[in-house]
Amino acid sequence: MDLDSLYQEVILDHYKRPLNKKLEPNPTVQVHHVNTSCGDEVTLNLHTDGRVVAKISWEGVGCSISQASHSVMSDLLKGKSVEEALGLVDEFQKMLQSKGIDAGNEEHLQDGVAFAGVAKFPARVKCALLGWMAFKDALQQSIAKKR
Amino acid sequence: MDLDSLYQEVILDHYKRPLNKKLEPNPTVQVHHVNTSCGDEVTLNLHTDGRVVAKISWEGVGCSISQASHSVMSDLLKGKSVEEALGLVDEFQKMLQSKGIDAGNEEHLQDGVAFAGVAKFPARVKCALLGWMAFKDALQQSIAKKR
Amino acid sequence: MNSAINVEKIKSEFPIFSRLIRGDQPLIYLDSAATSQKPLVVLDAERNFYTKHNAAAHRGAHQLAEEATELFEGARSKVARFLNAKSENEIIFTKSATESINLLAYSLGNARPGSKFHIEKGDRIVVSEMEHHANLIPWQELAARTGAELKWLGVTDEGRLALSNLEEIIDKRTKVVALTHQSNVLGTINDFNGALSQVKNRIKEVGALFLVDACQSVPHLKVDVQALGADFLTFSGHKAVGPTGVGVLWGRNELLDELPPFLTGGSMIENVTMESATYLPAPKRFEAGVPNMAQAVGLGAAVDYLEKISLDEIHQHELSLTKRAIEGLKQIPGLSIIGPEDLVDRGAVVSFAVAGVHPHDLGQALDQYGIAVRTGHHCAWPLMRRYKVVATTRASFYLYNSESDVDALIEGVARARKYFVER
Amino acid sequence: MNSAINVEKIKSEFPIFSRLIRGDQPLIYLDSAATSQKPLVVLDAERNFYTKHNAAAHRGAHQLAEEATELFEGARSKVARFLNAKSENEIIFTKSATESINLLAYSLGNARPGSKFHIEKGDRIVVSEMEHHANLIPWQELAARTGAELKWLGVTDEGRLALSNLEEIIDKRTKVVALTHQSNVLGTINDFNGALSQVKNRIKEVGALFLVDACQSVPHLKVDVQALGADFLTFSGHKAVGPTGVGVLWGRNELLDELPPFLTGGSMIENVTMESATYLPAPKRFEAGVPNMAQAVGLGAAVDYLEKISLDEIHQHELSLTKRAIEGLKQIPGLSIIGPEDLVDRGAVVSFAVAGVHPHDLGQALDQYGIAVRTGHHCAWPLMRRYKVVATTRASFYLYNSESDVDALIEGVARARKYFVER
Ligand SMILES: Cc1ncc(COP(=O)(O)O)c(C=O)c1O
Ligand SMILES: Cc1ncc(COP(=O)(O)O)c(C=O)c1O
Repeated sequence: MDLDSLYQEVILDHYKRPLNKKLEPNPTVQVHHVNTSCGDEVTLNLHTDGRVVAKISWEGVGCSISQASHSVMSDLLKGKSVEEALGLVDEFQKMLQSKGIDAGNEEHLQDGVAFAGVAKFPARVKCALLGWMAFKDALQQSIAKKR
Repeated sequence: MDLDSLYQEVILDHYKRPLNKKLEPNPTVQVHHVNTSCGDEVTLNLHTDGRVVAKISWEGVGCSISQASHSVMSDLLKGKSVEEALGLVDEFQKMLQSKGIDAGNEEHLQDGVAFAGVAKFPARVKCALLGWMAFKDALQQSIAKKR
Repeated sequence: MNSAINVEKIKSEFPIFSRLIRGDQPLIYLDSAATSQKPLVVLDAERNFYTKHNAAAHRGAHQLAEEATELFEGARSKVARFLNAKSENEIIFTKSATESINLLAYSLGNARPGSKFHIEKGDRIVVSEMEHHANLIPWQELAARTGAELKWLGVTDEGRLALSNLEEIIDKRTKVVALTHQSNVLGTINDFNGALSQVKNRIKEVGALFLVDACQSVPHLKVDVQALGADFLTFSGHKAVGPTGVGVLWGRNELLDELPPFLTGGSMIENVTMESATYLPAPKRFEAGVPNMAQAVGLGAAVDYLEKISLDEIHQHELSLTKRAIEGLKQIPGLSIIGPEDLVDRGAVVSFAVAGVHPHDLGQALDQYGIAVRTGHHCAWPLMRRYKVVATTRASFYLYNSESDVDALIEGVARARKYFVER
Repeated sequence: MNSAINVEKIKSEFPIFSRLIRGDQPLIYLDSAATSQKPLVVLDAERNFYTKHNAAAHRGAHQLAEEATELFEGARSKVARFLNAKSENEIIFTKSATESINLLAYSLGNARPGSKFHIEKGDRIVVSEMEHHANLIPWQELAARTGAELKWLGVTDEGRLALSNLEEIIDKRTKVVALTHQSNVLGTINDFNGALSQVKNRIKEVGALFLVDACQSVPHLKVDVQALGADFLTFSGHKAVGPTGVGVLWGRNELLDELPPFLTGGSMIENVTMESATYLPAPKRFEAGVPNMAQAVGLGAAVDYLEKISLDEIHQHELSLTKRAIEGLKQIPGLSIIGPEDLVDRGAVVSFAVAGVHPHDLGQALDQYGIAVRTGHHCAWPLMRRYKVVATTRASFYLYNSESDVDALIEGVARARKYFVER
């Protein structure tokens, strides 16, 4: 396997020009997640009314995989219903934990399928998931808050 | 190496008819030593005026090697001067720690040389030394007491 | 031999049986309760790790590190399956059962006031009189450190756990009960789902934590931690045809995740500043530092090997050897068995005394005949006192022992007795 | 190559170098600071133990047990000689340096009031900002358990131990000072008999115990514990061409014999009743249970191997590789070295950052080229914060690395940088 099949064009593009990388003020919930194995960090602001994901913005340091993944995630999940968003997170997570068997559904995950190759590198799976897990955490907190 | 060269006639004789195996009352010092690796124990009563070993008597449980060794020791060192006795303990100890190279000086150690074969069995060296070390300890305590 | 175990084939898989003892005698190894021998597959698994995949697990992004991680975590999955744990996160690799028990004792000692694990004056810790020092002294020390009281269940003259004062010993104040699954001296199996179910029920009733020392059972019979119903269980790799330097602590996940750590250092932290640290969930929380990777991998191969042969077959085979041994030994004048003479709830450890022959001498004589047994207090000194012996001679059987090994033992003991008593 | 090390010959003695990486590339292993590779002689020593002499050391009277004891104790003598310890009784086998440090920390914590080792509120424990988590967190925890205060020496911008406030940090209340001998991130060697002799003098002056974490030095240069003048020293076997699952704690005999035990269990007691136990002198006091015999024997073979090649030659060889690496890497645009750039008091660990390329990505690219380096915080998170990086890329060299390995690294980093920055 050569480098390009891991670092697809899409990933490097998002890495260099990340989307939503600037914390929007007054979030419904803010979370801070750390990848304990390498120290990479992400702070994520979620704006939601509890039914629809209004906005996802973030700040953080990390490798190209993690930065690109935050970017893709923040773009893909914006505007989705809470259920849809959680479904997509699960789909993305499944793809990444498939050890490379699941190539991902491009219709659902869009740019997210570029990360299918990451699944072959167990040490990098966490990088790709960091932001998605932060989002899931934020969403669950926001739901808990609403109750 | 066959069993007989370890369990020499002399050893088995002392084992079956141990000398001085009965604690004499009113000792100068009494010590109790334990072989921690097997649980064998000896109680030794030493009678001495600080210059000559008057009497050594003992009680204890243990294997044939240890019992025979107590017996030989109590007989050999009785009546010796403190210096002589300590010298003989050292000689005996050296022989046992020689891994079988030192056959022992029969003139000095007398029946004690029967234990030369034990030196080839590291796990049994402690059995043969137990009583001798107890004696040395008792003697040193008696000297300390006198001062 | 009416068992399905093919001893000749198995012996050939253990390289050590091709060596000779005290000159030209074949090795008759009857000391597996101290440590077992190792089949070639276990040695090869370790070697394969070192020669092809060696790197620090969990710590690198390169190919070797990935492979090392996979092999190490694969070993964890194998052990989890072997014990029927709910999840591989319930398996902690330690260096030995001794470390596992100390881990638990220290970890409980580290629990601050307010924690449900906290132990203090007024609390009670319970063990039994048949414990190995490894399952006694750590609890003495914990009691001394915390001010808790150490109590113990006694043993009957037949070598069974005494239950007469069960409710008095395991009382409401009891926080931990640590009991052996099989005595390494008596051979007694404590069947907490059978004859001793009231012990387990009592422990649940008072809400104490329940640790089972399975050093002598896990290598010899099928142990299913979910069916057993304890909270923690430990065994050592080296007694289970695995390498030295590896042990296991199994614990229920919900407990492990709340227990404070024991050894601290690398690879077990969530976050750390110069002032303080927070810790990862189990099993990482309890595996500080570069782990004993090759040994864990070797243990994985060992449990695979045992499973392939079948623990049930191994246990049946050992029972038939034990029966033969007890029957044969009892014919020897002056010989008495220390431990149950029947085969109910019994493992393949047979301790005995011969009138007029000290165990050391007996062991020495047997060694001259090529037979390796253990003599001494077997790290169970209080139990020796209970039976008023200084030491015993102990033969223990495993899957590679044959009926003829047992016969050689019986003949050897008889011969040694003649040598020391009749000469 | 102007060193006396014959890398080709050495590589051929390490089986792992015959495998290929990511397809068909030779293995360029630059991660020895995490764990070293193992020569065949070490694997053979372990195998020889298992296939010919395996039995529980110290515990049996039979021939195998005698031989196992002799091999195990022989390994202790080898390590004692290797470190120039006064006696083999000063060598304690642990499972790892992490355990060794925890052993000391817990043992001190077990010392009762009145003991000279007792630590309490008002006392101080001192470490440094360049410690590996293994030499930081155990002390944090000891401080938390005892109420003592944890203080630390900082590091300079160049990556040296900062001495400006030495007397203030190591004050009269200081009971223990635990410092690394070589940083696993910066490569800095703390020469306590040279540039840092005032640190040692200050420690003696205040009468504190002095532990040296020699994980990164003992495998790479001659360490003589008597010359060093510390009280305790530790290293891990797996970083010194030895097996996983074995570490060493060296301690001055008069201290070890007075320290309370840490792990308790079999083979370390003098006497034991159900109520309490008394303990044997060191080293047995600190080696409860059936020890990691095969691993100790493997470590014995490892130190023999290193001595035969010569630690001085190894250090010289590594220095010349380090020089080449630093010079080459510095040519790469945007690359900065984290740690001393000169070769004074420096080991063969080179950490660096490349502007615009995250260490993970760099490590990944190097892996694709067959080059194994480590990326991350290297279990020294506080040090990362100090230098305001999240992670670094770290290359570390050992006796089996060649100049061409170094050149491959430099070329690989340059190529990866192009890939991520210029694409
Ligand atoms: C400086 C230093 N100290 C301590 C350790 C801990 O060693 P281990 O993980 O082998 O216990 C390491 C290596 O990981 C190290 O580099
Ligand atoms: C019942 C029992 N518990 C605990 C142990 C301790 O095991 P290890 O010495 O492997 O830590 C042993 C064996 O020595 C044992 O037989």
